[in-house]
Amino acid sequence: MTPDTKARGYFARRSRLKWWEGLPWVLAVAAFFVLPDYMAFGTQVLITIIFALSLDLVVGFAGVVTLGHAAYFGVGAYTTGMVSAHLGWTEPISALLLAGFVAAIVGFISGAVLLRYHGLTLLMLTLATAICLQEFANVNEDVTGGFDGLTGVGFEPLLGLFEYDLWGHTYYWYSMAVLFLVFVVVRIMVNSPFGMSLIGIRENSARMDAIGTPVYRRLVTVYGVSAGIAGLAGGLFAESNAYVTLDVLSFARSGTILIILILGGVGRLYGAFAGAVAYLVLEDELAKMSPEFWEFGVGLLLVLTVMFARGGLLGIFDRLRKLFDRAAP
Amino acid sequence: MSDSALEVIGLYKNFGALEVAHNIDFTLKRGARHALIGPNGAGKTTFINLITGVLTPSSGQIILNGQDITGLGQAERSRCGIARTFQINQLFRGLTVLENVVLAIAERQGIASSMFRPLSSYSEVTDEAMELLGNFELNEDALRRIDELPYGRQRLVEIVIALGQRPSVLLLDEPAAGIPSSESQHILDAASALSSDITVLIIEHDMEIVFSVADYITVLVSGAVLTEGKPEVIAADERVRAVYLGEVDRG
Amino acid sequence: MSQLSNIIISIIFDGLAYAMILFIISVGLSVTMGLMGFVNLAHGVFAMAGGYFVTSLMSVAGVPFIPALLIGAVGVAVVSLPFERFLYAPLYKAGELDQVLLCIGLVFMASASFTYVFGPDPVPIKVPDGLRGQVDLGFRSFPAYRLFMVAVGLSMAAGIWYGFEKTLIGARVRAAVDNRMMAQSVGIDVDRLFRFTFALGSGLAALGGGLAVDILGLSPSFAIQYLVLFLIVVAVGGLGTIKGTFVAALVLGVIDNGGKYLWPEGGAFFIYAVTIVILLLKPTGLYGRHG
Amino acid sequence: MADSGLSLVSVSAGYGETVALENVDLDILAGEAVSVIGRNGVGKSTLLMTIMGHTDLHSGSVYVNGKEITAAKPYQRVWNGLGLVPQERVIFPSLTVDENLAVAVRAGPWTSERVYSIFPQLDARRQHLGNQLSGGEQQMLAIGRALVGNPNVLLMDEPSEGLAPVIVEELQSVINLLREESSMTIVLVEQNSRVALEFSERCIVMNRGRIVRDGSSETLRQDQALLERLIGVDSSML
Repeated sequence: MTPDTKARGYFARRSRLKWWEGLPWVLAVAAFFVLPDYMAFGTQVLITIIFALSLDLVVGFAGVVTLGHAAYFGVGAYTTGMVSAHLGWTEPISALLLAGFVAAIVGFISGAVLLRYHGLTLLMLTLATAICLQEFANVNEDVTGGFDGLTGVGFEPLLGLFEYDLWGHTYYWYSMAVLFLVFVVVRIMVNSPFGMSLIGIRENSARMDAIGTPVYRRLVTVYGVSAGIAGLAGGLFAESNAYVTLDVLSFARSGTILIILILGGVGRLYGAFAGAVAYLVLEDELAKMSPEFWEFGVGLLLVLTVMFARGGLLGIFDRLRKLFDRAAP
Repeated sequence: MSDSALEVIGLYKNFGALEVAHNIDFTLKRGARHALIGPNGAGKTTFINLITGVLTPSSGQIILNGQDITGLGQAERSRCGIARTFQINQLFRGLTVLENVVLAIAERQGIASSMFRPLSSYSEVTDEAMELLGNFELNEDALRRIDELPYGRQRLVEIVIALGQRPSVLLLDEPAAGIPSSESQHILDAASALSSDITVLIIEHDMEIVFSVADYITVLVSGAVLTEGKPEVIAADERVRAVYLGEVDRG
Repeated sequence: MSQLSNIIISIIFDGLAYAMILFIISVGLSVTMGLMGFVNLAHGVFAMAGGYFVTSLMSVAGVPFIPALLIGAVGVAVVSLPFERFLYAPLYKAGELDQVLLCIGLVFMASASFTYVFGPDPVPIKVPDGLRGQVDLGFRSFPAYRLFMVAVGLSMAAGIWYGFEKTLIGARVRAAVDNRMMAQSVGIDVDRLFRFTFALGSGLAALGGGLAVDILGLSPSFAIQYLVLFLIVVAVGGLGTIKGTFVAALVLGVIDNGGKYLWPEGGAFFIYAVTIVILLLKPTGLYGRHG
Repeated sequence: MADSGLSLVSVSAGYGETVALENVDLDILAGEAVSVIGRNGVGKSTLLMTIMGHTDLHSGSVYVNGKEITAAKPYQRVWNGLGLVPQERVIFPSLTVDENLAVAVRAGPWTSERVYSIFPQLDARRQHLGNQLSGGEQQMLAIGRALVGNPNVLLMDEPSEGLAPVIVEELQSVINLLREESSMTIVLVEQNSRVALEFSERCIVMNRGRIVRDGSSETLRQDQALLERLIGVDSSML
């Protein structure tokens, strides 16, 4: 193959489906049969992956660091919860779409303001915005339930067919379907010219200005899309738990999802999968033994990742693979 | 359409009391190879920033191909046909050479905001990028990460990205800066080989480069145009000599 | 005295005491961030360490309050140095994301370690008898400890201001914040100066942490709980300015305190709302110069 | 190299991967004054920044008073006897005039008081902040700040740039005084060729990151055509 034809096929090769991309789905389906008692947990993992994917768009691809992404997760969760509890809007799919829509709107609006800032200022602003929302929800007790949480959330059977069963099987499949759709959309998006231009902004936004990219507009767009996806995750969270508390908007949630993404590997889509599974499984196992042990472990893992393994878990796999490639030519 | 590609009329720029551009009138003829020279602190960079829209002028007009672009932002002006290179490389360091160039081409073709079709389906973008890279004998390096290239070749990519914008006016800001003198001929050849459809404004200190590339020269001193003319006229101008020998009050 | 003015005085006074804690803890952070641009979310760990240092010295070794405070400050200052050298220094040139995550990791590890050693419950502190009860200032009486806190805070502020603005070493620090490269070109060893400032800032944080136990309480979650507050003070004040940190601590301290007093359910809203407004209008903070 | 003030041996340097100095050899005797001229962008400032340790050295070595400082950090170079008057002055804006000097003081004949005695204008503004000074005052302060470090080798980067003629003259007389009355080695980068050629017996001309001529100032002063070719806009290049 001449360099030219090789180069011409580059983007096609990059966006082509690889064999291993089927793995997460095979595993997710297998989990249903192998670990039927863990479906509620599995649902939380799937929801976390959706949330982490939404953050990856902003942090990993566009290179915008935020400490307040729980804002959009929380808006989604409260939207779904409140329409169910107050308006009797209990059809789950439309309530979920509404969550995504409202979160996207909030994302576009807040993004339009926040993304004019950079660096430490942006970090502080995203963080303060999310906490403000949380306090706002706390104060408006009559609609949000305040500190005690929003009760009376409940939904009709999915598509009118699938009742909620005790072990959360329905929601496992439902969340997997949502994740699948979100993933397909995100994957298409990052392989599109739009996705490429986000990476360009991450690598050098000054040059993007010079080549004619409306950088700000593009960032607001991806921020809004990302917020919408975070809202879907939040909506699913509210539906699967039938309960919403202030904690959906907390700084802890913003921080945790960032940690999950970093541990998995930023800017590579599957980092969200690897990070969410690894983090939640470890948390579940270790926290049972001792919460401090878990806390210390996560801390150490983060420090080590930042200092020695910038690519996260998937970055380590990459390096191992390169080692093997070199060992076996 | 008039025969001027870019016209600057009565351009002023102040930062508070500090005047960095003073009543600049400047015309870039279509197809010209025009050099902008001047001593340190003459305001060359400010002038470039005013033309490209990084800075907004305090007063004055900038007209590109007959269209008033004074009120437009940097990205909009770029889409109107002004491209620039940077004195210090501004590349997408983590990406391949091909991706660096594709970014500019995709933006120009107006497909960069398209979200739901894969980039690979726009074969015309890659084709154009490879053709451009081929013109500069960079096609073999297309899939290498840009920061693996020697600096001199990175400097060429800096120009190729700007060409990917298919500009009508190209501003080259010290294209040979930072590369060993043994390699600067490459850059000069690249600059000389540019299509005559492109109007070129080159900012350069090195007189040999200026004289070998430019057919017209503007001398900027203290934010104002000292004089302009053909190279032989500039070379013979006493005031220009004085400026370069440092014998003029530049206060 | 009317009920209203009494309340206003209480709010301002308590806010002042709170602001002093914020200032003492945050001021070192402001200077080190101004010098290195490192987003140090883990600064509160040093304050927490100071708190535990002091309470342990008092309860285990029977050291009196004031000496315990001083020993704690010096101890934490010394302990902070290897942290700077081995954990922070490698990331000075990294992006904010890496810095933030490193710090969150450190905060988690610290929180877990302190829980392991000291247990999860809040640790009490026994302040000297002379600092308990109320002190009558003529027009009304105030809690003695808070009065002490304000007095210490103001004198610390004066001392820090003097050290920063009037001494040679202070001038060197300001020179380095102004322009690192030029500071080196006049013979200042900026790295050593930075380590010194870092240790001093950690020591001050420890002192503030020790002083804060009686007002804010102390538990292993202290660093997590106040993770963002100190950073907010610094961001609102502007990096590398003592004056900015002081004003920001006052504004945020009094507002936070007043908000929580007047509107207990939603009071925390104000401090963040004010932060947002100030940063939207002045992205580099009230007195900041850096971008 | 007992009486060598400053020497560079096949030095190549730049910022990051860029090359701004190529294979520069330079030997200046202790107490000697040298001027450096050349068009802008040819590496004059980079030369001084490389001597100070602010660039990335690609190869070669640097010595001050016979002592190798190639690997030394900038502040260690100051301790070894270098002093810099940087381009565009770079006064510390939030320090007073007094403090700008105080942070740079190292033991020796030059004290703040002595600086004030040669720049009476500064004396009157001791308590003003650096950013409240005029351009000329800032330049005086920049020179004073370098002097109180009592350097053996003083590097000056275009001290007359952007200043009014009367101030330039005042500064020139002080610089000439320094050259005559002290044992300092002085390297003066200067855009004004007349000033440069009058300042020292020896003049270095740079082009494209290299030293293209190193020799007597007098010859250059006599040979206008050569001077034009080296630093001016020369028609013979056409």
